Parts: sequence; C-alpha cells; structure tokens
Amino acid sequence: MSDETVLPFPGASGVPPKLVAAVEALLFAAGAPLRLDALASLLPDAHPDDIRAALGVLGARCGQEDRGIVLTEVAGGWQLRTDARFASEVAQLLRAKPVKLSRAAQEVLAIVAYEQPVTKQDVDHVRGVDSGATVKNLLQRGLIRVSGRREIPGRPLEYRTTRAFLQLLSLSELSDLPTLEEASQLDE
Amino acid sequence: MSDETVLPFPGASGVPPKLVAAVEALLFAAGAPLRLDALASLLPDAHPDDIRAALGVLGARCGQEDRGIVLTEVAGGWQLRTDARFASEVAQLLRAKPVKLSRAAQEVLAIVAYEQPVTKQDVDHVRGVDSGATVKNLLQRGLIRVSGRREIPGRPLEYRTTRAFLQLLSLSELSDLPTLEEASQLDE
Amino acid sequence: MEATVEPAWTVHTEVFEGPLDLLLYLVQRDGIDLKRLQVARIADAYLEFLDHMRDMNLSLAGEYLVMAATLVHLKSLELLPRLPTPVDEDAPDPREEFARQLQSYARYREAADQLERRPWLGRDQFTRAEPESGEGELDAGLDAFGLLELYRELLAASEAPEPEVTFAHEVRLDLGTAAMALLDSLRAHGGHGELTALLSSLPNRAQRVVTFIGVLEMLRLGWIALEQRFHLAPIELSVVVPPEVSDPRALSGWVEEAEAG
Repeated sequence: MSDETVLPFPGASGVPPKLVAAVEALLFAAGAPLRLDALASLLPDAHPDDIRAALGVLGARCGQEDRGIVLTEVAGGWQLRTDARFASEVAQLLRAKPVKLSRAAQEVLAIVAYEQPVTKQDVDHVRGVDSGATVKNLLQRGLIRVSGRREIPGRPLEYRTTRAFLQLLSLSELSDLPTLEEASQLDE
Repeated sequence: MSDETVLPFPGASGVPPKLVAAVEALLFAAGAPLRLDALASLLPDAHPDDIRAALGVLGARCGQEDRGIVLTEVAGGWQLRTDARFASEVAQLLRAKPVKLSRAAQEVLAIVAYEQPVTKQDVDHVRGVDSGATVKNLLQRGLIRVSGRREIPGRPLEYRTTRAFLQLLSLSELSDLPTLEEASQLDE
Repeated sequence: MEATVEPAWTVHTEVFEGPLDLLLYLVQRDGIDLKRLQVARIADAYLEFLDHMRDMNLSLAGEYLVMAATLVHLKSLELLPRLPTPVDEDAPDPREEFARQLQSYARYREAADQLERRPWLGRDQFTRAEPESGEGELDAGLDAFGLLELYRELLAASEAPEPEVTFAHEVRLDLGTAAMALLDSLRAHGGHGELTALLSSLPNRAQRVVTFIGVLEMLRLGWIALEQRFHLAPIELSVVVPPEVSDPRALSGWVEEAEAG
C-alpha cells in the first residue's frame, strides 16, 4: 500500500521470518497504529531498516487475495485492519452502524483539513452558510479539535483536525492529503 | 495449530481464497472467540463445511514460522491470538500503551475546570454521586490540586486544575478553555 | 458539463448545502464558464431558479436571498457602460471576487469528494476489537471542547436541585459545626441576628437545613432565644448563654439519637 516493494516470493526478501512474525504479533496486539520507533524499541535486537523491510513483507503478504487483513500506514504509524472487501460482514459482526458523514460535515472537514488552523468564520465564508452545527458535530465526533484562539478582536476559537481524522480517512499524515489544486472541477 | 489438518500447499485445498480471507477478517475484528455457527450466519453464502475447511487453511497458514498470529480453538469457538513466542514483547507493548482517563475522571475534571475553586461537595452535587475516589485519583495524577479551604462550616478543601491538566488538553492557559457561551453559539 | 434534462423545479433547496452549492449546480447544468465571468448568465439562472421555488411556495433561507441581491448587484455592474478609464486600478473587480469564492468552494467540495473515496475506518475497514487497556502515559480521551460538552451534559443532568441522598450524611457531619458557626456569627454581631438573613447567607440548601436544625436544637437546649414581634415579622435570634456553656457535644448527642431513631 504505502510501501511499493513488491515481494513475490515471501521469504526471498532476506528479512528474518521471525522478525516479520514479531512485527505482525505486535501490530495485532496493539490495535492502534504503531510507529516505527515504537516497533524498534520493542524489538531492540532488530535493525530499524530490517523492521521497515519486515513491514514491507507483511504489507505485501496481507494484500493477497486469500488474506482478510491489510496493513495500513496511518496517523504516523502502522495498523492492521480488515480488508474493505469484508466491510459489510464485519459491520454486521460488530453490530456497528457504518460511519457516515453528512455532505456538510465532509465539506467542513475538508476545509479544516486544508486550511488549518481555521475559525468558524473562515469556514462560513468558504461555504457561504452558517456551519456552527456542523462544526459542533465534528467536535463531538472527535474529528476536529480546538487548537487555540486567533489573536484578533473577539479571540475566536481555532480548529484543527485530530489523529482520529487521520485514522478515519486512512491518512498517514496531513501531507498525504491530495493536493487541493488537483481538485478543481471548474478549471479546465 | 489446533486444527491438525496440515495443508502444505495453501490454495490446493479447494477452499475459495476469498472465504479464507473473510474468515480471517471476521476473527480479526471479533477479538473474542467466534463459534462456527456465528461465522456461518455472517457468511450465509458459504457452506459450513467450507467454513470449517477455511478455518483449517487459516490455522495451517497462521502456524508458519513467519506469522505472528495463531488460530486457536477455545471453549467459545475460534480465536486469533498472538503467537506465544512473542509474549514478552507483547507484554512490554501493553505496558507502554496509554492509560485512558475513565468517564468518572473526565466528569470530575470537567467540573473542576469550569467551576474552580470547587469542593468535593460541589462535585458530588453536580454529578449526583460520591466522587471521593476519583478526586483522589486525579490528585495523585497531578491533574488537580488543593488550592485552599472554603470558609464555611467544616472548612472543606477546595480544588483547582494544574499545569499538567493544561498540558494534557494542549491548552496554554485556562482562559483558552471554550466558554459556555461559545458552546451555545454553536448550537444554533 | 451537459445540461440536465430534468426541470430545475424538481430540485428542492434542502438538497443544496447553501446558495454556493446551488450556484455550482447551475454552473455545471448550464455549462457556464466561470473564468469568462459570465455573471449575468449565472445571475439569470439563479434568479429563475428562485422564482420556481417561489411559485411552489417553498420557503427560502435568508442566505439564498442575500445571494440573489449580490448577484443582481454584480449583474448591474456588467450592464453599465464601461468607464473610459478605471476609477481605481487597485480596486478588485467584485465579479472576479465572486468567481474566486465560487471556485474556492468548488475546490473544497471536490476535496470532500476525494476524502469520501478513501477507505474509511468504521465504514470500509475495521480494527481489531480494542484489546485490554495499557499502563503507559495518560490519555485524556477528550479535548477542551469535549470537556466543555461533558460539563454541559452534567449541568443539564443535575438540573434537579439538591440530591436528597446526601442530606442525612451532611446532618451527621455538620450539625455541631454549623450550630457553633451560627453562634460565633451571632456573637460577632452583638449576640443578635435575623433568622432568614442568617440562613440565606449560607452557600447551599443542605447547609441551610442543617443550620436550621441546629437553631431548633439550640433553642431546645436553651442556648438561644427566638422572638417574632407580630405575625410575618422577621424572626430575631439572640444568644442567651455565655460561650463556655455551649458545648457542641450536646448537639452531636442529638445526632446519635436521630441516627438510632
């Protein structure tokens, strides 16, 4: 996914099989994304380059047709997740209503993501409508957070996206957001 | 591991690869053991015999040297677990995992933050339950401190939030806390 | 940008996120080129759409009407004869600003679409059901706004005034202290005071109740006297025993009795 190394013959990579196994065990136990440095400190005998290579082997192997788990680079770390092919079965198992965001929430989230830190006024200006209820909804869902106040009259609150936002959208970091310029439907 | 069917050539078993993948995804997401009939009801298109065969394939594959997860048959059904080879690394990982503040601690912190200085009685009053243990816990964690006594009968202790509290919430000063007015403005 | 065959009036304003969203819909439907600043065409399409809405007696939010006024203004600029030289070279063309705002909104909308197409956690992918909690560094689990929301929830839930359950607890702990504090306060004011004023100076209802019980008890013990000169007149309190005679233990004894009963 994020590592382009293709390893058609697992084991041919030169990475010790036990290291690949250890990385898989730790990511499985962590649940949340694990950073490379966290993995390195848990596996002090392994060289960070080998751990990175092990992540490559693991990622390539997880992506195969008969595997139900994918390795995702997210929020600055690595995380095992279920393959999107089985979204409906897993949602049914977890009795989880699939996460949904209204159109307004998606727009506000995009504006905060690209322009952060932003005030509510900034968001209202771009959208041409009051976005108070939507901002509040995103705060409640933990996708944006108050990051401070802008030092202008009234000291309005400023907002930023959260780690939960990165996790929700499977982004490794904010710089992984698609560039805004690419995204114009009106420019030829 | 627990299923003795050895399938040296994964894929040669006649089990559809996607079914093996689906079983892996479900067991991964579940965490807790899943019974065969639970798997069968989540995978209505698959024959229970095929699901059993898929568990066999999955178990044989998980048992390999370069895998960190094992498939175990326990009383309640089938479960994916970390391989015992990595028990100490996993234990170390869990020790490093963050402690989450309990709901009770979050509530007491919210009351102290917005009403400081407060007495334990004030907190009990808002929450409607005794908060003694939680107040003590927050004192031990250094998130609140004793700031004095209230000059009323019994001279109860008064509490305030600390610098550690501000750091925990990434605030530089108390006045950065959003106000009740700001919250109600977002309600409109 | 192909024009839709659907008549415009089948689209309700509720499906639009606001006037800018409606404008983008019209721009795409009619194939209007924003770069060429065809503001008059945009304004006509927009006003025509609003007319349809009005014909159907659909109410329009205020911001749609504000936008209509803005567009009429921009269109009027377009229709006015050009001045030979611009009055102010630096003054931005309001039509350009309008086009820029619309383009900026379109970009964020497209960005929102791109985010929508990513694999979402909790919709497309799922993590393992959370394993046991760790033992490491502290995680608040909420931010400053979450804290405020929690506080508001607690305030709303505690609208019912004093929790009666803690009442007996307070009596037991504070009766002696409350009565002695009242005596001290009376002595500090020449041994006299007015009951309602004394009670209302206390911070909460539980304290007032405890102190009132203390007043009754001290009256029974003969430590204080009450006087009301006429019906509904203020009730005057006065201390009748010297300080050394009033022993708070006499009051705690009463509490034990009450507990036993």
